[in-house]
Amino acid sequence: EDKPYVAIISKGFSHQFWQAVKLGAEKAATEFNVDMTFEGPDGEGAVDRQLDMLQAALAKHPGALGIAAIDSQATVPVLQQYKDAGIPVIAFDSGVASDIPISSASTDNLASVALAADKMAELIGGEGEVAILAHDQTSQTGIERRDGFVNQIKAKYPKITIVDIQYVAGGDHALSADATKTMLLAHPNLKGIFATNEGTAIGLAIGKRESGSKIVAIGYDSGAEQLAAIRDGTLAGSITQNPVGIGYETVKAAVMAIKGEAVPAHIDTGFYWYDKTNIDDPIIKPNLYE
Amino acid sequence: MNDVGTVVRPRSADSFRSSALFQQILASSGLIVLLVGFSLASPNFLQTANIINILQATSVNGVLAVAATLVIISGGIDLSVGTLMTFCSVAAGVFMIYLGVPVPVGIVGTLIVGLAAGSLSGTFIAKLKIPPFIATLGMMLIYKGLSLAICGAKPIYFTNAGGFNQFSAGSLVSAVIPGVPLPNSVVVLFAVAVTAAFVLGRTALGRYTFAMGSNEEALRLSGVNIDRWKIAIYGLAGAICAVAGILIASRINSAQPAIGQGYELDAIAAVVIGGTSLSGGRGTIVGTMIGALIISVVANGLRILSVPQEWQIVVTGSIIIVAVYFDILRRRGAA
Amino acid sequence: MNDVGTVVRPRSADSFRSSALFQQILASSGLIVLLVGFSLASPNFLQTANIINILQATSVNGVLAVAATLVIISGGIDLSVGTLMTFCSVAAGVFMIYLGVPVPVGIVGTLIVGLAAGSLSGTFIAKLKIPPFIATLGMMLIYKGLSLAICGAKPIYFTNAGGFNQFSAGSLVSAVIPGVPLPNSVVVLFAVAVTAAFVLGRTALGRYTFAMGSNEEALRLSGVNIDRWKIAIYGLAGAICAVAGILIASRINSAQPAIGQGYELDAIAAVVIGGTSLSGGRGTIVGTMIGALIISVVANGLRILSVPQEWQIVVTGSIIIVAVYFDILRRRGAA
Amino acid sequence: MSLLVQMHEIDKEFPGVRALKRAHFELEAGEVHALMGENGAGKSTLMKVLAGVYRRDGGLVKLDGEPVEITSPRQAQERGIAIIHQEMSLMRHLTAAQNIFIGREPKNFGGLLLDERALNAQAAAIFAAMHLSLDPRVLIDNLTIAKQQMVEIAKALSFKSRVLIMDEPTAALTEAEIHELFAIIGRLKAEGVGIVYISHKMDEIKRIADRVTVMRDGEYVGTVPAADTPIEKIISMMVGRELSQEIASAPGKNNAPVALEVRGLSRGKEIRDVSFSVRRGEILGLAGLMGAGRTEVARAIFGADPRDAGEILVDGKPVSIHSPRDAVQAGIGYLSEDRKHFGLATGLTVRNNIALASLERFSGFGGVLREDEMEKAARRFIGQLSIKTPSDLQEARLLSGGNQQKVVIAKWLLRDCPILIFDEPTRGIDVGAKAEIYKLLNALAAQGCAIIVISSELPEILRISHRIAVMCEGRLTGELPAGSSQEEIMLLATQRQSAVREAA
Ligand SMILES: Nc1ncnc2c1ncn2[C@@H]1O[C@H](COP(=O)(O)OP(=O)(O)OP(=O)(O)O)[C@@H](O)[C@H]1O
Ligand SMILES: Nc1ncnc2c1ncn2[C@@H]1O[C@H](COP(=O)(O)OP(=O)(O)OP(=O)(O)O)[C@@H](O)[C@H]1O
Ligand SMILES: [Mg+2]
Ligand SMILES: [Mg+2]
Repeated sequence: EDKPYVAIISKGFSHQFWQAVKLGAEKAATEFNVDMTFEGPDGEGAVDRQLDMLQAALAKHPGALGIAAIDSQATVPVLQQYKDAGIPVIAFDSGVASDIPISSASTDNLASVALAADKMAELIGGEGEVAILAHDQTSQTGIERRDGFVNQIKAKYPKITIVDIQYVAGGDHALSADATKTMLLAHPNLKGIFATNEGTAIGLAIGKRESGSKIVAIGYDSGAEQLAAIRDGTLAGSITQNPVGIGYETVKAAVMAIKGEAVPAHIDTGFYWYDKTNIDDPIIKPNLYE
Repeated sequence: MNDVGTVVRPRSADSFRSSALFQQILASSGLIVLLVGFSLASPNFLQTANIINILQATSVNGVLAVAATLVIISGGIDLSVGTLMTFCSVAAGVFMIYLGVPVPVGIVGTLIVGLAAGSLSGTFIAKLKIPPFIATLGMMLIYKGLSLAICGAKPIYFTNAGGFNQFSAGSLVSAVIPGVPLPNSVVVLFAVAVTAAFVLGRTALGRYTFAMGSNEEALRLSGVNIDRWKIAIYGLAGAICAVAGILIASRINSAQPAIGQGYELDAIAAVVIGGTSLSGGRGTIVGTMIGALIISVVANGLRILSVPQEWQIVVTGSIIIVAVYFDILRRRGAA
Repeated sequence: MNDVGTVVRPRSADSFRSSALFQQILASSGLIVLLVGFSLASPNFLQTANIINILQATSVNGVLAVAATLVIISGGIDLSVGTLMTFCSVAAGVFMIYLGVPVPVGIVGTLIVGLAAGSLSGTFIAKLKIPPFIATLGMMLIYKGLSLAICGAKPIYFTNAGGFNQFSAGSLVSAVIPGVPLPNSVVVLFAVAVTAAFVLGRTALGRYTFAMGSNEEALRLSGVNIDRWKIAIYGLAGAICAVAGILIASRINSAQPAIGQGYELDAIAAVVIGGTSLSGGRGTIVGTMIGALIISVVANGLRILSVPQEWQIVVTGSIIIVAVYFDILRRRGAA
Repeated sequence: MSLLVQMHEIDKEFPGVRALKRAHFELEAGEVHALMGENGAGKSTLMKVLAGVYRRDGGLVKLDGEPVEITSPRQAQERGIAIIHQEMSLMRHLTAAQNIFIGREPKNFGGLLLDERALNAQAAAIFAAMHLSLDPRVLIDNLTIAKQQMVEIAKALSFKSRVLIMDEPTAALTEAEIHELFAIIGRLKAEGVGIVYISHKMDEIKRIADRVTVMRDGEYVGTVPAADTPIEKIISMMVGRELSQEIASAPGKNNAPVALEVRGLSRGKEIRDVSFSVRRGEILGLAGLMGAGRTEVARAIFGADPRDAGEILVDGKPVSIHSPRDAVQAGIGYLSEDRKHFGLATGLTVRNNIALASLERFSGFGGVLREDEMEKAARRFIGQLSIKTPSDLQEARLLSGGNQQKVVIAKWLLRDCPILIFDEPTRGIDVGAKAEIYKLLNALAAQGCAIIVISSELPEILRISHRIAVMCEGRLTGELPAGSSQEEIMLLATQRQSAVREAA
């Protein structure tokens, strides 16, 4: 049977964030009855591997493409081939440095972490030392989540100093826990730590637990373990984008494009601060994944 | 001739030491230098809490390194230790959560899975004569894919497996000696290392491991059933990886299908820094332990000093080279 | 004695073949099986466009595998090929963008950087007697860290380096033979492979590479200056990694400091699938090329068939094992 | 005659061993100077010092009366010193020709490329001069040790050097080849080349040596003219005592039950329908030229190589042997002719090597080994075979060639199989130890062991065998009783004479 075929190529594969996006994409795929494949280079940052995937997908003549470009420029030439082949391209999670994508479903990473910075400031009383546990030093997501936080603190909270930024490749849970405990010892006056993705957030929670520290811990994304840590107060709260929503909207937009319907140029999938108090709130809940 | 014999016996005795006991002291000298250096560089380094962090951070890699040591001494190599660890933690999840078996049973089951998996690699290598590098490279990917497939690329949480997370994070030691919150994972590492050292040093399996690494054909022509012992070695290594899988799963209280790849390099690095030769036939567990410690001390120390990430990587690389060079110099001195 | 001579001649003759020409046909049989299989499985597989995709996807790994082949035949191993490639692409960026030198000069500069870097590893191994595994593991990390440090963890874009991206993506071939848009990167791979095969087969460097891998001590006793040649081998390998760095940089039109790690495994896998023994002394470039093709054909084919990614990993692992087993069986048959 | 080489008071110490103690040696142009001594006396070490392989700790080396420092093999070559190493030092994956000219390859295109054609031509020329028919393009891997030994010799000759050191060049050779080698040595002598000749074969010394220098425990004992010094004198200089009168081999037991019987053993060209049997307490000598297929037969019986056809019976009962394991279980032990590759785990200690085939015996509950018993056993054999090693914990690779061989023998003695196959058991072993081993073989036979001895040294075969089986080109060409003559054996060994070219 020749159902329309939508190829989704993300920045990563096995990390929970991308698995959540995949979840949403699958949901939409079944809902609109299309074939859908979801892949991404294992270990973010492998630009050339992503190009190989794009070209392989092109050989399958998809009806539409959803792409989360690892490097917004490097992908342009291949995307041009899609355009020439008349295949509509939808960007998600982060943009592409060209006008080829007819639509982009993403959230404003910078704004979302600015919110995290505000919450951090509020919870530590507007002054003192804080640190960042980042999951990636080079990927756009990683950079934006770090810089958004740093800039907001610098801009609005002169009494708060960021004393340390540690990276844990891909946010490996155990390694993040080790890094957390090390930072706590290296900076005895530390008042808070912000972790930039699910893996680092869970590591942050474990490290805090294991070292019996009382600092303010703020995470990002969700996942069952992080939700548990927020419920039991180990994490003060987290920012969630709506990865499931991103995946869903991307496929939806792709289907509309295939059908030739008009597609909104930008779909903002939004972000939220959630903590003990609002974790079960009907507005928040759909934005969280287990 | 006698005179030569008598003249020489004492000397040879220490030439023997230099090949085993000595090596350890030598390797450890590198470790000591690092410890002293970091202690001077930062007051926060040499605290009980931090030392315990280092030990805990060593436990998983240490256990994997023990597994790698066995295989490497036998003249092989195992690239699958990392993802096999992951595969075993997923297996633990399947047992304890999906099937809901009690924790002890689940642990035994996991060990059996590791044993079986290792034996499978061993069979490929012994029976089908596939080079260890290839066999274990293939298995590395297979375990990785299977781990993702089995749990639908989502972690399995042990929230309902009563007290499983205590297995690693809890501290029986502090119960015995108050004030020493040494996590169980460290105790487990110690137990694994001691057992492995015993097997290597005192049992036939250990002796065959060394002989195999030294001259496999000669061993075969001595009427020894190479295949059986080789499979046993890889099987044992697999079981040890299962221990690592249990440790990490219980520490992060979940089976994370995505982790594991890359761990094999740390493990092998620990082995070689510890003075075990990749060409097989020589090596010690103590050396491996020191190697593993060197790796985590460097990681911890550089973080304590808040060295920028990229420079942490550079320094780690340099230290691996320097540590081994150190070892070589001292050994040459001893010889 | 005549008779023995004659007894041996035929044997040796084809045992010679089986070590070179044969091996290639054998290894390729696996490749052919895969090609046929995928072509039957999906109409999308066997299109010019897709074949060209496969070749292009092979080019970088292929070039790295050639570098790895040289080192492995000499009895060593090089884990740093991946990050050295990255380091060289960053170097290219520094030359062409930061310093704004013209493209050709920048390329030469990059090659020199690769040569120097490789020679450095070679020096550690030859002069300081550091085991290749350790020396190159350390360098792997050092290159990685330096790449990040040099370009502040941000990619360097070649947008202002006129026509640099044509270097890889463009197609001189199509200019000559219209309708065959074979990207230059593939031509470069071919050129590198031919050169390397030539060096191995026809020059003293090549001869000593095999001799070293076969019996280094014997070569030393023959009065050959091992160190100098070893450094040359690693240096050449480094220069070849620089070519890979230029290819990938020009393909993605940027120097990405984060990539590279993990590439070494693919490269080494290609070498071993190609029938080169990790114990040194034996191996062919053609075999390596076939190995590299097998790897990218599998990757591409499984994507074309829309196999779920976790199963892609499993199948890749299995195929690596099976391909090598195939090779072993056939060679046993030939012997 | 002018003095080529003078070595004075040479000292050399290895960890745990003083290999050389103020050793002396001198060599004149155009002489063949035999260097004799027990295993581990320091012969190889002394020559390695001269050849720039080892650096001496003390002493003085003069070339043409001039003091020289030879610090690398390359320098030795440049000064016209070539050496044939005792331990095969060839590159398995290279061809014979490539090995011979390694480091000195003929080049073309302005020294840019290797000239393979010239390489093979020159190698072929050397082979021809040696009356050796061998394809220069054969991979060393595919050659028997004998052939490899000839390649080593060819390599040494190719240097056209003034000093040629031969460290047990004939250890793996057969009469025909030895004859050829001596012819070559004769020619070199005439050209004024000085030749150092190390060997444990006494008869050879008489045949070619002009002078004999004897070493013991790394020390210089003395130098005597070869012609008018009785062998006994030389031997006593070597061992430092009169050697006990050799016991004649015990009479064979023709009535004892058959322990091992082989029926119609065949594989390809190497083994063609070989059948024979050995009785308990009998020593069967297996004679033949190199390449006769004796090793192949032995390996096939032992299950080390596959076989196309053939039945093996132990004590009259057929046994299925598919691996060495099966063979050992069935009570068959095999001592390989190639100790380096098939005998020793060189990285392991002497003790572990001796125990290697018998670990089950020493392992108790949970496979835990009883080291004390292993040590006892090891020490027993170190004494019995007078293996020269600082301790049973010395790594096997650090032992001298002959002592390594003894360790392998000890391994099989410890395993005490009722049926033992010894392939070249005395290769590279000194007279004293040889006598020990002969005694041992007799003792074993007396205890009722069935023994097969493969040897290329006819005197040895004749001396120890109760019965002699002769092979040629994979066939068993005949059996002879003890006390037959060398001529009778050679006749059987060279049936289809036409194939063998007599050396010039
Ligand atoms: N590299 C080494 N390291 C330690 N000891 C060594 C080394 N080489 C030789 N020896 C020791 O030096 C002594 C002399 O060895 P050498 O090989 O010269 O004896 P040899 O006279 O050649 O004996 P053989 O006739 O058995 O070859 C022996 O005791 C041997 O164990
Ligand atoms: N590794 C090998 N590769 C190729 N041919 C071999 C090999 N080993 C033996 N042969 C050949 O097989 C035949 C038997 O060789 P083998 O060594 O068994 O003879 P042998 O009677 O044992 O002689 P010796 O034991 O004196 O060397 C000969 O033709 C020999 O050339
Ligand atoms: Mg010797
Ligand atoms: Mg033989």
